[in-house]
Amino acid sequence: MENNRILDIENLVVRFETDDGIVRAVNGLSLQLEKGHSIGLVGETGAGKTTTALSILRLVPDPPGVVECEKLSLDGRDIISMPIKELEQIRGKDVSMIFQDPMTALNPVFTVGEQIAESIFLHEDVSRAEATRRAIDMLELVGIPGERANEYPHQFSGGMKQRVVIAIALACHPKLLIADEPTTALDVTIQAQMLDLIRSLREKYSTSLIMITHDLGIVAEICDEVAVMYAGSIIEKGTLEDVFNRTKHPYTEGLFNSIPNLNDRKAMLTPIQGFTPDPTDLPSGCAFWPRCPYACEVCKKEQKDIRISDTHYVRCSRYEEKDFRINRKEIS
Amino acid sequence: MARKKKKAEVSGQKQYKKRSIAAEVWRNYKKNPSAMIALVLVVIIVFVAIFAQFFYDFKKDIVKQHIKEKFQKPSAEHWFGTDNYGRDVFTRVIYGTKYSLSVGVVAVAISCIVGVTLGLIAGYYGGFIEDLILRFCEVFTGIPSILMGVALMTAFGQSIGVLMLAIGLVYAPMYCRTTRAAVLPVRDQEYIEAARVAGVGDLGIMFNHVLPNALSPIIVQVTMGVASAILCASGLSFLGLGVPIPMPEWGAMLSEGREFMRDYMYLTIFPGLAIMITVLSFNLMGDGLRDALDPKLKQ
Amino acid sequence: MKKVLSVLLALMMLASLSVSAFAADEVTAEGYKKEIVIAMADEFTEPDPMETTAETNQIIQDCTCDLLTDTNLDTMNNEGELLESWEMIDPTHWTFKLKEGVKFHDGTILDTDDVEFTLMERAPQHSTTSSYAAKIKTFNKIDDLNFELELVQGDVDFNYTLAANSLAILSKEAFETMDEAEAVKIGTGPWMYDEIVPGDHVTLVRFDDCTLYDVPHTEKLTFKMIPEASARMIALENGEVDIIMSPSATDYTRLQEDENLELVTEVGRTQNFIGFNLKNADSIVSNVDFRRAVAMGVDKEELIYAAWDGNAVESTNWHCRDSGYYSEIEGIPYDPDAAAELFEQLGCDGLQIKLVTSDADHRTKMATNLQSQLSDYGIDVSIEIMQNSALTELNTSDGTTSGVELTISSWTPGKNADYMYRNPIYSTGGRNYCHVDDKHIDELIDAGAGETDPEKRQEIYTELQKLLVEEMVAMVPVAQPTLTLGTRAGVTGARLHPGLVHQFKTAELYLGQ
Amino acid sequence: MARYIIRRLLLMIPVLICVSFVVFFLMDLAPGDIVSQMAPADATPEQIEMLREEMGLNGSVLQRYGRYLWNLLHGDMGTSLSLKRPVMEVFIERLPATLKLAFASIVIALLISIPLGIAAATHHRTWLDGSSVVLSMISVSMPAFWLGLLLIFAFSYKIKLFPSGGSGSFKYLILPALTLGTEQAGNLTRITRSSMLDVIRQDYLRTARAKGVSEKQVIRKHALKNALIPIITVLGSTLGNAFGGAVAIETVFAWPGIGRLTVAAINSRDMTLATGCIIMFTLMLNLTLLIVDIAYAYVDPRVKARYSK
Repeated sequence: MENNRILDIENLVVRFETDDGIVRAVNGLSLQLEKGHSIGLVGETGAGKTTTALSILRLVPDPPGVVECEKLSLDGRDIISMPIKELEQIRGKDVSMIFQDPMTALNPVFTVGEQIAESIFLHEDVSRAEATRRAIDMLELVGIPGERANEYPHQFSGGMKQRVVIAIALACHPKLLIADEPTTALDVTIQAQMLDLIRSLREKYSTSLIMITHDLGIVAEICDEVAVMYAGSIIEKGTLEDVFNRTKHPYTEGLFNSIPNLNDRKAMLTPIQGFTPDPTDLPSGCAFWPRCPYACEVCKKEQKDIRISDTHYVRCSRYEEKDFRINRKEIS
Repeated sequence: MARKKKKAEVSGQKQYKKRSIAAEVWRNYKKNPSAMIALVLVVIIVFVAIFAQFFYDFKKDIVKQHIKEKFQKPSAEHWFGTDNYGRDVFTRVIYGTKYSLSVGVVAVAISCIVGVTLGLIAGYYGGFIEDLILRFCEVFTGIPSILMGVALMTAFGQSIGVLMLAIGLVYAPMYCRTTRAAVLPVRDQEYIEAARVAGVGDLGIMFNHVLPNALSPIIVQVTMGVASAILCASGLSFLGLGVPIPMPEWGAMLSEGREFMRDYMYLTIFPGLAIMITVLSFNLMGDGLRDALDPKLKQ
Repeated sequence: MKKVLSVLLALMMLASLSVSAFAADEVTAEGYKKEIVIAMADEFTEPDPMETTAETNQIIQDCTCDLLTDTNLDTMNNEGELLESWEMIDPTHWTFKLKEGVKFHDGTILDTDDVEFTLMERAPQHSTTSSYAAKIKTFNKIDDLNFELELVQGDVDFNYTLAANSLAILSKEAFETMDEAEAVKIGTGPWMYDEIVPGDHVTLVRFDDCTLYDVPHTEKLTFKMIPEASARMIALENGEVDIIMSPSATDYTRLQEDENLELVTEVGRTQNFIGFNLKNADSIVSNVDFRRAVAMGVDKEELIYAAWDGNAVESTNWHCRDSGYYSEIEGIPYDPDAAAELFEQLGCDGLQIKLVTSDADHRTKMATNLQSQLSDYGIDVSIEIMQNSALTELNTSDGTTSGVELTISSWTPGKNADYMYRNPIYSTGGRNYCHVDDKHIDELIDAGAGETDPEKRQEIYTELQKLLVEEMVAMVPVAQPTLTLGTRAGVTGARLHPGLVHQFKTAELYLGQ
Repeated sequence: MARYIIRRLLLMIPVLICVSFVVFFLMDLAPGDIVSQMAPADATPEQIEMLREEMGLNGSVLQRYGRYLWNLLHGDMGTSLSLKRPVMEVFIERLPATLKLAFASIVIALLISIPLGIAAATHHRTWLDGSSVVLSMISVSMPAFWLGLLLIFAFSYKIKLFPSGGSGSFKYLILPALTLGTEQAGNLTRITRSSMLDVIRQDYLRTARAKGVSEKQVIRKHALKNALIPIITVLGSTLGNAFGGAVAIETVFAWPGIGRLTVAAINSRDMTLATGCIIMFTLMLNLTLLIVDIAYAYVDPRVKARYSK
């Protein structure tokens, strides 16, 4: 079982020690991912999704970032204590990342070909010419004519840039791909193309995937599992079925309620009340209680992980009460 | 990235109190220790510049020579020693603050008035006038400031007024450009259009609406400008084109002391230090102001 | 590792530099230093003697070419250099005989044609020499070595005119065979131009066929431009140069005490003075009592101390000491009490007066000290410093309108007495700084120049001197500063010239075998 | 690109003409003229007038400027009044010394400022950063000629390692280049630091790191190339200024550069030389700025695209 895990995070804590106080970005997050599986990391802006992803590559800026955890292993190798040289070999080779904003993710002063080839040249024992040739292949694979390899990022549109970013990420066929809101900055029509592209490439190279997004639709489209994050920890995790159909956490419920329902356009949108909490000053107990319609005194003091099934767990103390149910109906 | 977003939210959420811009700037400024030290120094320098003339008598302490007491090393009696005429160097350095500082301030005022006006006009009207003004600036910036200063000083003769004017003119194009650059983005804002619709005249719009919104880069430039004007003045004085003798301008003192440098190094050290500390203070203050005025740039 | 290497490399470079900084002297077979390097303050700009009056140019030109007559620095008399002898038949008729067998650098022999070419062809075309040429009516060649001059006006001191550096004799043949730019370099002196690097140095090589002087053992003479006195001093101490011109007064003791160095001194012939603009009727300086009060009230000793660190000879007289017909007049002695009284009578307390001078170092020093001295009498002197050309122009422009009140300036005359007056004192003189405009004085000047009897001449000049300084108080003569050279011990043939054109024709440094 | 360069070159012409006009008239305003300086001390008024005509200084200032400009447009900068040689010749003679000092100082400045600026940015908010900020601030606040004097005092007077002035072998170059280099290094360090700080927070560096580029390479290759534009801008104007603006340093070290030549020409009222030098100087500065702009294109493809439009 262990060996089958591509990623195993145990109790990850990330905080940023700034002049204005300690920002607690990730608080005791644990996450496991099987090889070849894909998981969606869902949450509002500022929930700590990106920070979690960066922690996996140990790219959290330090200072001011401080990363602590009991376990962080990638394909069975410990990341936390790994020397930087080895880490550099893993980055881009075993695990790579697609960043949110394609407009800024590419270096403006190098051609896209060079940027893709660099990754190949670094990780595989090939000549520069060979790396360049493979970069062109990679470009074509993501649907860009190979002759555009000599062009610079500013000559590409946003969608094309994202294709380039994907090409960079997949150039060395990584075992794990982290896609950090890969479509947020793009037009809706392009979004679908991107998702298709990621899905097809993933299938082709049987890459594991962490899809970071705040769009539940994308998760449904592409992921096997879902983890919902709030204020730096996972508050509900399960298979797509578990989370979508048998929603347990009030916050997850809130997320679903915020999505306009195409089938019932007359239905009222019910957004979650209030704002995400100040990460320098998190509420005690369950971080969600100030906004939670089901909150009771217990929630202000503690939070508990409740296992619903083998695949599904939720972090909400109220499930200690046997007959606690949220309003959202289970869909079976 | 994540961190920045959070901070933005934080300030959006709870720190939204109405505060005057000055108070906000001051709050930011106070956080910068080197800028605070600089501010204190600037205050002291300004104080010395204003009040030195009340402590010392120009005729008795500056003009009068005591040849018999020349070249005395720094001591309790003469803190910075005496020069080749037996004059007390400390007195001269202190008294000289007035000249260096007034040259710096007035020169900057001149460049400011000329440059900001031209820059406003260029930025506000655009088109042919803008082109003309920018070309004109190019002519002046194409000549190194010190050579231009030498030419101006030679043409109009040596006096403290000409020195101020020369330096002022030399640096004016810089202010013109800064102002124009600051005005450009403001020019097309809706509130300018609104003011125009409301019947405010061009001049009114320029000075009441455009200028205040373009002010912060100008303020920074002014502070730093005093520093560079003082440096430029000392350079010109060093070349023998500064204030008339026996005014104890620091650059002139440096150039006088240079002849005796080998045996009496202190004659060059102290005026040089005075220049450096003054310029450094203004530069640090300008740096601090820049950070305080534009927190986005704060590093 | 790379860093360590680069640091090591840098250190090695530094070390090699410091070694090469003091190269050993190269010595000739006879034990003389092969190359003598002379550090001077100003730039050499012009090899043509007729194109310049700058002393730096003239010093180098003096090494490469010769004059018909020149000051003998041992006797301080005007003697023939290229001339064997001359005779004044009457003040308008002079005959001259050239030395025989003098060779130019191009190998041709000096003859009267070269002299005629220089005096009659080139001189009228150049502004520096046209006034000399205008004195000559006819040039009669007698033979290759003898010629005769007929002058427009009688001039008993005409031999001094021929000592003007711009009248150095150049080779006529050279001008016929080469470019003017090259021909002006062909002289008869013991040195020939080798290399001119503008703004940096000029190298001369020995002219072995020189007959006028004992050919020095030195093979090369290099004039190096080092504007800073302190830098020149350092270069001398380091052995980079052998002779430095005008060392700083603060270095005199250093030169005297260092056994490897020497200080060469000579009283200069430059009269430094505080001049009054006599024509400025709006100003108190037109009042002779005020001028007298200034003359009494100024402590010249202190001025000398401030300007030259004491290294100057106090002047009581406008007339320079070693100029002909100098007379020991008393002048106006320092008397501060009398001055204060006189100033008070004139109501000078709080008086504002403007002084103009040039940016020459000693002049500004004199000006600041004078300002300090006069402030004791309650007089506020404001000093305006200008470039020398501007000062000259202002001082020589119309005195009634120039607005000048006081000026600090100087005058370096030639050896003959007329030089002291013709330009700076005569009413129509080109450099009449004090704007002296007095018929009687003009008459005396003319009389002095035309008088052949030395005794009568002496009388005339004594009267002139007293009149100018004691009665008219046109100026306060301050001092004739000491001229100095710093040399390495053992340097010979480096001669200071009171007229500032120092001689290095036979410069040598014996270092032993 | 070629069209862009030609356009820029053509635009320089009116600027240069304006410069010549300004300098010529300033020089004319100056009291005193070269004639009274060149004339012998015992010159008569007639002699002076003769000299004035000889030098072509007769006529009104407009006539003289007209003549000057006419010749200038024909590529003739005239003859130096004090040196009696073509201005161009004099200028070219001094050029090597100027270029030597300018480039040596720039090399020193770059050797100091680029590593220091980068280190400061990558070690942001550490003692290293702090001291680099303070040092560079001090270096821009110090009169450079004063630093020159201190260096002379230390290295020529106390330990007699380097000559205190003049030009010649390599050892003459060290102190002036060090002085000028230090002055320039201050500004360059500041700009390097701030533009690196700007770049260091860019997303594409994270992209580079995420694909396994080593930190050293991220900084040297990915970050530095992006940070170069502001550095090149400052470098250009610094270099341009070193051509003639380092007068005080040239004076301190008796360096035979163009700056001192120009000041000497102004002082001696040598109109043609002063005007010619300043024109040449402006031309050099403008050419440097043009080269800088062209250099942008090689550093940043976005700029190149803009030029070709």
